[in-house]
Amino acid sequence: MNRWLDRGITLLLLALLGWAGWSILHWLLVGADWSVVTTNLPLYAVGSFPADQRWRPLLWMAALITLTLLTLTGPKRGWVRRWLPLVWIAMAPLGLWLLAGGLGLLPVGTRSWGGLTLTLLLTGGSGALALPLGILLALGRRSELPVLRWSSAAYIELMRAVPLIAVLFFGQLLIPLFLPPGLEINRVLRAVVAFALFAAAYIAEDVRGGLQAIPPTQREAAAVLGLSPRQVLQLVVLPQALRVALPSLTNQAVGLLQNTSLMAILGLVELLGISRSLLANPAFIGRYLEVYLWLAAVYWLACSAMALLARHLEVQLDPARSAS
Amino acid sequence: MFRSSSRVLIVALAGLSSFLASCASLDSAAGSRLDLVKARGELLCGVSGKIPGFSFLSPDGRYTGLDVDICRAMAAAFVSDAEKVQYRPLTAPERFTALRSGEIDLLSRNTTHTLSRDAVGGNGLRFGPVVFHDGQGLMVNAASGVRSLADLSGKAICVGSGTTTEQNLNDAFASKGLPYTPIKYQDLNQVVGGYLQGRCAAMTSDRSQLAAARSGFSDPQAHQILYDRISKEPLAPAVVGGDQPMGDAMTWVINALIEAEERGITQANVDAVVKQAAADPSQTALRRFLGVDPGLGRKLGLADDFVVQVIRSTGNYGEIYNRHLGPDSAVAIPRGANRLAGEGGLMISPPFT
Amino acid sequence: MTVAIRATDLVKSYSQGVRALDGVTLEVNRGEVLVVMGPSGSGKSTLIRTFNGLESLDGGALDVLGVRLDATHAERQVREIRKRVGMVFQQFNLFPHLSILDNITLAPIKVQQRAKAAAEQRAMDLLDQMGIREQAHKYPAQLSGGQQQRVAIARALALDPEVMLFDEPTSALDPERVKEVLDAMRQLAKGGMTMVVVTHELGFAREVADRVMFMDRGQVVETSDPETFFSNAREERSRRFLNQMQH
Amino acid sequence: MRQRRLLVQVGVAALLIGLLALLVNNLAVNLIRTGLGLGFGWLGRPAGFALAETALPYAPSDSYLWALTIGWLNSLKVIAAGLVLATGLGVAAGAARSSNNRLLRSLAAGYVALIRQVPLLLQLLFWYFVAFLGLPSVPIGGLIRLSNQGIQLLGLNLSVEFCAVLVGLTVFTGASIAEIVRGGINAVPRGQWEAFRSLGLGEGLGLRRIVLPQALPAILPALTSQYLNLAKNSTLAIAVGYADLYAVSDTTITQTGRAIEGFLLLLLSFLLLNLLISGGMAAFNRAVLGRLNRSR
Repeated sequence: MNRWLDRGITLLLLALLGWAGWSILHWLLVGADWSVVTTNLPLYAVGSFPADQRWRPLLWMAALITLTLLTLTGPKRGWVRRWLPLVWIAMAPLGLWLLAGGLGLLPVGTRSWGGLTLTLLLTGGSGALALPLGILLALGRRSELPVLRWSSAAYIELMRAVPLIAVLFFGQLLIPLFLPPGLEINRVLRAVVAFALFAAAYIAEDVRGGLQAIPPTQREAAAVLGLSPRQVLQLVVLPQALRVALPSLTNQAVGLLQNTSLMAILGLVELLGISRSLLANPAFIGRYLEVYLWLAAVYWLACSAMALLARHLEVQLDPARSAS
Repeated sequence: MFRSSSRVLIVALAGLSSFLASCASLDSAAGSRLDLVKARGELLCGVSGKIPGFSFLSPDGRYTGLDVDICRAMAAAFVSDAEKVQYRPLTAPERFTALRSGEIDLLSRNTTHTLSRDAVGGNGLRFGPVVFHDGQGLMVNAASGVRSLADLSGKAICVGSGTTTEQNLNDAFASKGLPYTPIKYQDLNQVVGGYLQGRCAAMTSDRSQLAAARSGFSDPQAHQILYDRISKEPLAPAVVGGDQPMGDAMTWVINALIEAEERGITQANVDAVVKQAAADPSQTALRRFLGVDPGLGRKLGLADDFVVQVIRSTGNYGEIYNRHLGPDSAVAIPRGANRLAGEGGLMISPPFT
Repeated sequence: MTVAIRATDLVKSYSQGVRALDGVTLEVNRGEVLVVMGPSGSGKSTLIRTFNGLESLDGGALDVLGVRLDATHAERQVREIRKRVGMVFQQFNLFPHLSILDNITLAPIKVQQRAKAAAEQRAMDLLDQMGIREQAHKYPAQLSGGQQQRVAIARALALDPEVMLFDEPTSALDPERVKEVLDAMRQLAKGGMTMVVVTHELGFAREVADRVMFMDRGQVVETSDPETFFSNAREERSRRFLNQMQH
Repeated sequence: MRQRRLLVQVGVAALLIGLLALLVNNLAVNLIRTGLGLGFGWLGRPAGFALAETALPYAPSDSYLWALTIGWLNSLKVIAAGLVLATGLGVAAGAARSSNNRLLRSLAAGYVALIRQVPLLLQLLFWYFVAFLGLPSVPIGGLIRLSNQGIQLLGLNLSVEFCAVLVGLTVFTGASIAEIVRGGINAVPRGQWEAFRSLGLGEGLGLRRIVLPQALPAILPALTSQYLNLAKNSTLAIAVGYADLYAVSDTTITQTGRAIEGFLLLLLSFLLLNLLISGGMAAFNRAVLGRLNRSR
């Protein structure tokens, strides 16, 4: 490329950036009215959780943030590193206990869950369900048994053909029609199940890609050592396949977090839903830009933190690194 | 190679199906929803959550508004505790499915009582007495010069989708042969947004909602609600049709709120009135109403003193109205047709005998 | 005799401070064939890649056909040189999605704005010259390595370059294919083309080269005529290298 | 061994069928209980609601079926335009990421990093309520007119709802496509860059004629799934008042109470849409790969 053209583009871009930067800064400092954000901070965080119990979801989120920072800074002490994965796994039951109550805490119904807490819970819950289901579907799709193969493939392809919002609509409004009368599945749980059923199909394809990347010689090598087919799968094939699939699984996880916002259309008061409720308060009508920017920042941070954590995990699992 | 995985799959499937295996049959549907609510000790109440004055989230995280107080009155009557309500924010399109699927026990969400929603051949709901007489109107920018429906010919009009509002709008314009462009949003909040940003020449909704929305504008005087009323909108709570115990209980809780106002029984004086009625055997009607003389509540499957429970928690209809829509509230709407029948309005309760 | 390429004190370092070129100075005359030899990693490929600007310089200066290249040269000079200097790579680098004919005519049509018919005519002549005329409408993957490399030579020649650079043109070939490529290069040399050739083919160097330059660790160890170099190299390092190559 | 395999399969099949039967039974019971049957007769009844955008003539007195068709066409319109624009934006941004200009490169990287970490729904709401409804009324030249009522472009009249959905989908999908294009470009051997440079071809020309065509086989499958994503994501149009298929289905389901039937129709329409897109891409893929295979 011509050097003058290059300089011209640079100058033009700089001018544009400068102008945009100045206008944004001016608006941020002078034009914007941030009261819609500042007055309602607890609501964004925990939704309509009873005011005297708000410390519970807040505590959970604080623990999550601490754990994220701790993991990312890469503690030097061996025992901390050994315990980190266990602590991460323990976060899920801890969160459920803190939110739902019981065992000494005042019970709080899922209908009071909301805001960022609900967003994180939906993401974590559906991810935890979708991963094993996705792995099963991937294995099913590569099975030698035609019935298994066809049914897995049919499920995966059907799910991948449907818009997520239709699946969620199904989960919220039609699942009750398929259940025996009297059997009620909790609304949040239904959302989690619908998300998991949807995400599993995508995860299955990522895992299948990982499985395909493992050369057949690996299986043969493991089999001649006398390992049973299950052991070959569990000890040799799956660990490698999952590591190969990890980057795309990360994308799925971030996608899952973002897509929880769709529940706002269906009336769940997660982060975006609670914001739309707040915008109905006469005091805050019309403050879209402030609210949306604030939400974008929160989502951006949460998604970036998740991506960083996953990158961290990739490095941890890299065989070249663990060998050294 | 993956025989082991197939075994895992089978186990998983078996688990799932056993979970669902409580095979459905028609018999299990016999009980009333009211019994279910009482057994559960909690009412699942569908609200909008996004309508100023009727139901929205206040900064302390609680739902408030007229629709919400109806839920609380029901809970006070059904399970003797107005706080035992789980609110379920619903969008307009999903509200009836939520009711039908058992997701909620009772719908208190600015819902207009219409024939097709009521009839067995339609949505098959059972509506309670009207809790708010509304009518659909149009709001325009005062400076726009629009004074009647005809001035809006060919213009864009912001409307909430999937509601009677949308159908009424169509009926009003079609009957006059006027063309228009509907810009449909999911909830009132967005309708207001579209209108304020100038997407539409007018926004349409129930006049109460127009007034509520306008009260939040930075310059309320700049907007005018047109004289044309394009529909009547009696808003009422609803339950699934064919469930008489539930429907009756709902109906008479609302009636009790109105009756209490007629009798001047308020949240503040209800305990005193009960004491006075208990001491005065000549007040037979009052004693029946308050359950001092037992019998009425039991006929509904409720506690005999359900009226007292309700008034203690929410006050009478007039108090509820004033709290959320009265002159001192954030959303001031003149009471108009919602005054008691004796005062020139439409609110009246059948006798408690 | 005029000078085609003059290099003065060329310096090129990679990260970690490794010097690929460490003060290289040389001249290539017009019509001359210079063969560059040396162990792998000695900097010979880097050197000829600086001649057409594929590698940038950290120090020193180049004069290629009267155009100056140094650490701060502009893109325009590089473009100018590339139109007049052809290059053949070890891995052929044919464009797999274009037919043989399109591979050859792309640059003449797009860079030199030649008419399509004329460019194709010239391409067919070159293919003829390379002995692979009948392959014109095939795709690179359908050809043997030797044929592909001859297409690459034809592609470079289609721009009528004044200098040709060869970067180990036979290293990626099966032994039985080496000869056909070397024959094409021999013919080119006979026609008076100025050539700089990085190669390990001792026979070719002995027969075709006007001068042989030996490099090691980014430096020019010695430059001699082939006779002297192969029978009586001055430097110990050259002799050791030749010893290894011959046994 | 063989018998056992057969047994396992029969078992799985029986389980699946049993599960399905159970669900259908429950559905039937629930439908009877609530007094609703299954049927599609309502499709012929007048819809009774108006639509803001109609590709073909439509009046509220037309049938539900016709209303749904109009919605489907509206979806198709925004999807088709989105595919074209997102591809353009994605390729440009992906190519910019291997540009020599550092500022351009980091701008493209910033665009991708920002857009991919924020939910599409939020972005759509932003484009509609903040960007497009905030537009002042300005004519640009005689050919383009911007206002928050709509955008007139060379006689083409676009509603702001359409524009917001289109821009939102384009910007969001473009970022994903940029990543795919960048990956594809990186997969092309460095030797190809050197070869076209040594022939004196410029960067732009080389990228267009040499690198991108070779990156295509690696790009196409991922591109197809992005296209499908765009099509599926177009259903979020409901959040900004664009009358797409999902929005019309939603209104229809509310008015008729026919949730199951409406949902089935929605499913079928999307299966059809998917087949259209993946079929088209498969044909394109075959054409491209065919050319490359001939060359191999």
